[in-house]
Amino acid sequence: MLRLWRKVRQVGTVAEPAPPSGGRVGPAVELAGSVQVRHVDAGSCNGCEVEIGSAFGPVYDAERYGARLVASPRHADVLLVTGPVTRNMHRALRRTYDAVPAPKVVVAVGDCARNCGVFAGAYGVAGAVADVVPVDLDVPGCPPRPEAIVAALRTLTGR
Amino acid sequence: MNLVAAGLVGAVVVAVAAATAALLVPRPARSAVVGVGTVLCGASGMAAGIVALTGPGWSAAVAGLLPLTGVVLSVDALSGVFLSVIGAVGIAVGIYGIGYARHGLDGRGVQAMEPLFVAAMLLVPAAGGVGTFLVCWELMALTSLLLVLAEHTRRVEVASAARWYAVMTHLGFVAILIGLVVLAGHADNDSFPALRVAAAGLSPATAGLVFTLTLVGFASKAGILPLHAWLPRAHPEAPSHVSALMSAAMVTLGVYGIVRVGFDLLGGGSRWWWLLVLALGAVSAVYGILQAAIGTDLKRLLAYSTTENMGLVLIGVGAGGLFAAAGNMLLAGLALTAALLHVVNHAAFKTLLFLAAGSVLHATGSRDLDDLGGLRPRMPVTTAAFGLGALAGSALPLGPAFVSEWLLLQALVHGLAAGGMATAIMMPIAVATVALTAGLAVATFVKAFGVGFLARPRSEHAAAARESPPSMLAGMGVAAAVCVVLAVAPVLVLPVIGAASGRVFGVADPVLSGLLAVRLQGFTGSLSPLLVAAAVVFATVVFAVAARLIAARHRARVAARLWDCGAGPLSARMEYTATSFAEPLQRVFDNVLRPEHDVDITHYRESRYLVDAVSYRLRVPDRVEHRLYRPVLSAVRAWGRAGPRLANGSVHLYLGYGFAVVCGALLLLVVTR
Amino acid sequence: MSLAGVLSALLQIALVTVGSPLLVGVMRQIRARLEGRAGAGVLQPWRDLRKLARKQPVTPRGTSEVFRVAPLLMLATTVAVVAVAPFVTTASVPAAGADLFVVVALLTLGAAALALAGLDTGTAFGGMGASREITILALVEPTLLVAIFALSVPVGSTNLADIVTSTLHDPGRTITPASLLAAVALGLAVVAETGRLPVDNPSTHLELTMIHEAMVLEYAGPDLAMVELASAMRLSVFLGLWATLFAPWGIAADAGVGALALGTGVLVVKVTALGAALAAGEVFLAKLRLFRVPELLAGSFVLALLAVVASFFFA
Amino acid sequence: MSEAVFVELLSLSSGIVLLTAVLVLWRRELAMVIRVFAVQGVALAGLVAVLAVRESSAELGIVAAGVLILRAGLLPYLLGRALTAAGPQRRETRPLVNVAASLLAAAGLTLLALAVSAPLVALAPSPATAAIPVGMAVVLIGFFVLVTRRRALSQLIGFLLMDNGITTVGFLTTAGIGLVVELGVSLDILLAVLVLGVLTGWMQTAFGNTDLDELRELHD
Repeated sequence: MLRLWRKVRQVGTVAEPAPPSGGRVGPAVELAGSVQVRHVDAGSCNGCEVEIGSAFGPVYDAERYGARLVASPRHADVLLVTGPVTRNMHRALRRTYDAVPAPKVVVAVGDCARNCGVFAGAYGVAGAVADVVPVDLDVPGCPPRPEAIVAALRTLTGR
Repeated sequence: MNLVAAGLVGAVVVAVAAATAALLVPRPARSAVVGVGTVLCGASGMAAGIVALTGPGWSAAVAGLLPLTGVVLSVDALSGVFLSVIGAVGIAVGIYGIGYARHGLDGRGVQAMEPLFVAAMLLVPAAGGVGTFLVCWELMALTSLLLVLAEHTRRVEVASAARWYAVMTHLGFVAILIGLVVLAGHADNDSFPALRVAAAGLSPATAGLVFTLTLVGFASKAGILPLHAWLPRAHPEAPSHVSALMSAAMVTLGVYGIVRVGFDLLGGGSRWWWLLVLALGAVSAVYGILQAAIGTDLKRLLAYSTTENMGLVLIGVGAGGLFAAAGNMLLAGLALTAALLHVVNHAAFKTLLFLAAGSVLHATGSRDLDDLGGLRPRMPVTTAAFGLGALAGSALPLGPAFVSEWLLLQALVHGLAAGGMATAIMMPIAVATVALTAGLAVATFVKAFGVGFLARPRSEHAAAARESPPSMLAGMGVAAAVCVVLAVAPVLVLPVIGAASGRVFGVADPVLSGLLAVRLQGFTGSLSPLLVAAAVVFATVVFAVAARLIAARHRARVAARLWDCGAGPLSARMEYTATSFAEPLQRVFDNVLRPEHDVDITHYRESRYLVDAVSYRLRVPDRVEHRLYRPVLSAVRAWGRAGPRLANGSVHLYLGYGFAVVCGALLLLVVTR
Repeated sequence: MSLAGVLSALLQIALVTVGSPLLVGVMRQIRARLEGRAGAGVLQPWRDLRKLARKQPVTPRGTSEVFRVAPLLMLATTVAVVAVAPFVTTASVPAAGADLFVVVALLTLGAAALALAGLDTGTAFGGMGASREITILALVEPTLLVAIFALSVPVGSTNLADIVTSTLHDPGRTITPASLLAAVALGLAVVAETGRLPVDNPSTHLELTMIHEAMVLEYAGPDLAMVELASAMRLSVFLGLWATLFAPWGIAADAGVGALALGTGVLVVKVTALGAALAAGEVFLAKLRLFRVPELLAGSFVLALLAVVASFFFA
Repeated sequence: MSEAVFVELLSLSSGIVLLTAVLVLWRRELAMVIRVFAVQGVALAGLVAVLAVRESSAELGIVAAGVLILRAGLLPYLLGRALTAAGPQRRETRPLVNVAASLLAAAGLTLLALAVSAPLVALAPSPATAAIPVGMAVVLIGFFVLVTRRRALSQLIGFLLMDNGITTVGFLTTAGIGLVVELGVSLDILLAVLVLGVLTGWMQTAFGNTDLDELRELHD
């Protein structure tokens, strides 16, 4: 326990300084600084998951802008969808979208989610995220950098 | 003629008339006639009880009605409490029975027994002499036994349950008989006043013997460990309204017996009596609720909950005895008031719960919680009734049992003031017991209500359930109304119960109750059930309105499908069952319950690495039964086998037995002289 | 019950309602800082609540009134407790209500209602959460009541106001072995009841390890806001009760403005300090396996029982 | 020392003695248990020291120092060595009675101790004798540990708990066992610990673990 305490003291705050915020526009007006995020892996290679993980980790700390991961779409405002939508996940993604109470926002994270990326035309892929649910925001990249994910979330929290 | 007498005579006359009518009236009208008869019988019994509670007592002796002793009746405030309870239960059950009997229970015999059973129960607390008491007690046992047997043609288990009940209730009867006869042997005649006089001159050993013997008999009637084994068998197998009568009314007469003999006839006695009563109560309370918490059979669960509640009552009675032995009569009165109030409350909510369970049983044909579920939209009234009963059974605020458990806890908390090492050690244990019981009771009733009535149906029977006929609903309604009244306005019954139990110890009201608050006499402590209920209801309404106003400014409420992780419709097999709900608790109490697991894995013939089917069975046997009854039963069986060898037909051998007995008796005389 | 009493009860309700989400915010902020994060700020729970209140209310198909009423009941029981408990002043207390047994039973009633709501959804997670919550609740109850017993034996009353007043008159009582043991036992019980580490992880996203969260997975919008607010209020109520019982200094004895202001300030400081300590402690703890929790609770029960023994035999 | 301070210190130290006994039942890691045992030794020494100051007896002071060295220093050290020798199993994995039940049993034993020592306390009621039940409870809990724990080392600790309890009762009743008696008892205990420590090591090499139930195999 003492060792852990020493470690805490040594490390201090590792979160990087926050770049200036863009202010509240669009959906951010209604959400007013609080965004609960449900992440849906619609068929990703898990590259984007790693980056989402670091976006919510101590260094990028998306939580300081009011974004928080939650366990149920009922609690969520934002669906963070990664990967091309596979046939197996097609219906599940649709249902997850339906389960989110209004107002809701869908963010497609990564090139696969935007346009199927390298998986375009594969037999198991049903289409991009936009083909299944209405997408409000894209985060390009393969995988996108955590900064980009955080920036997208900040446009929603407006902080 | 006194009002009490009028009520009692009225009850008996109506019961006999209804029983006769049951034998004569054709089937279609039979259940209605009997139902009305039972209600009238209960009502006049209740009236007699209320008069006895509020006014002076009444006693009478009618010689010649029974051989040897005649009939001796005497009713005081203590009897009044039990008379009113039994009468009230009889009213609710009578109404309920009209509709319930249509389900194949309108045979002549069964219908005739119902009012007779109520009348027999009413006579037990009214008896004023040993002979009368024993006759009424036996009458009650017989009528209830016949009622338990009502459905023996339909289910095999009924016969076995009835056998257990018959044997145990008669063993109990024998114990009471011997105890009371030993006591009466020292008295001029067998009436209670004579016994009181005689008890003062008894040696402590004899008094202890009398008390222990009667305690065995009364505890077995009250379903107290380890003599509870008949209860979880007979209650589920009996028709539900009979279960309600047995569980809410008959069982409490065990408590009546202990209080009457221990405090009234024997005059308090020594400390170890009440330590024993308290310990038995504590063990029963915890064990009963533990079995209920993991049980899945709705009626068996309720039966075990009866064991628990009678355990709590005995904790109160035992604590009262301890305090009285220590000389603190006020505290003793408080403890006994708590116990008697709990008897009343338990009668109210257990009637309600058993009647609701009967309604479910007849709508679905199943008592297994794992098969029920989803009854809320199909049986709204029954669901509401059971919900109310469950709230009461879990002893939470807004339910009646909370008031009596609060009083009990107050008596125990202040009990340390009574002094003495035994008290100091027992009080924390008793509080811990009551606390553990309260926690497990919440678990039990959340499970029973949540799994049994909410969510979605888990079987076709449950999905096809329909609400019960109006008379059954009316019966439940009466019980529910009493529950609500007892919960918010205990002031209606507390003063008389307090006075009745105060009189046992010669103190005036141990509990002062006004409309707003229940206060303890001589100690700090007050509770206001009405204010608590009002505050919670008021706050709920305020928040509901506020939430609606806020939501209305933004978006309207919509219905949506359940969140199924996007995987397609949820099936009934994905729901939590009663077994799975109770699994963590069962694991925690593994050491006490010793569940039996069987896992059978069948492999494919081609390869033993491929599993064809896995079957898993879990059984939680009643451990007390296993450990205690099995050895006794096998010992009895061994004796039975040895019997023929003792009686081989030789006349000389039989004469020899006689000679040996005579010599033995003479020797005993010499030794004891 | 005087007008001043009613007003101070309203003051307590307002204080706890407004303050509880802030307390949660402070605790999250402390955890974030100790984990090397920047943190979302103390106001974040209020932002969350504001947003949830504006969202669309959803009734899942197949649920009954129980599901709708449970958050209201949970909130109502908590508010009822806040109204009577002597947090800021002993003068607010409608004398009949502040009984410790009643307080505990009311809080249990709220938790039981939410467990029923979890079962009402009929989902596997709802049932799982309800089952676990109820198991822990059933095991915490003995500790709570026995600890209360230990505290009330020297006072001769289970009334909170009486206990507070008597402790204020005899401050030495809080450092007796009985009081210390009861404090530890009640502390463990509070941790278990409020679903903090090591019993439950309030910030988990993994359904299989959840206890409290699993029950409320179906709630959305304003209903969820009520559940969250009620949970936050329960946390402050439990911490407040603990502070009131073991460190009652500063609680106003009358309903004067100065005394009330002082009482409010002291309560805020005490509860915040306790919350901070709890949050900091969580950083150093791992969650216990569910089936190890009974051991913890059995331990706290033994401590409570020893407290009773100590209060009686070493008095 | 004023009466009030004396009573406070006495109840504090005896409270810690009892609490540590309960903790021995509660914790599974043997290293932790040994540390708890050391704390109990400190509390016991404190108890004796309080009595020594109270009666201003130099002899008791020396005994207190001896208790501190032996029970908070030497014995835990030896136990620690035995633990290292006992191999990789450093936890009491499967006690015969599970931990939750053990704790409840401890509560029961404490109440029992109170009941049986009541007459003893009544003989000469004083703050010192009022703490006798604590000593009795520790003896009973120690015995319970001895009966229900599987690891040889836990049983050793149970044995030592019993001894601590007996010592507590001894000091509280007679307020000053002779220095020589205490010395003799301590030497006995030390010898027992050394022998059992060596035995544990042998068991480890012979059977590969120190579960005493395995000794049954010697019988066959």
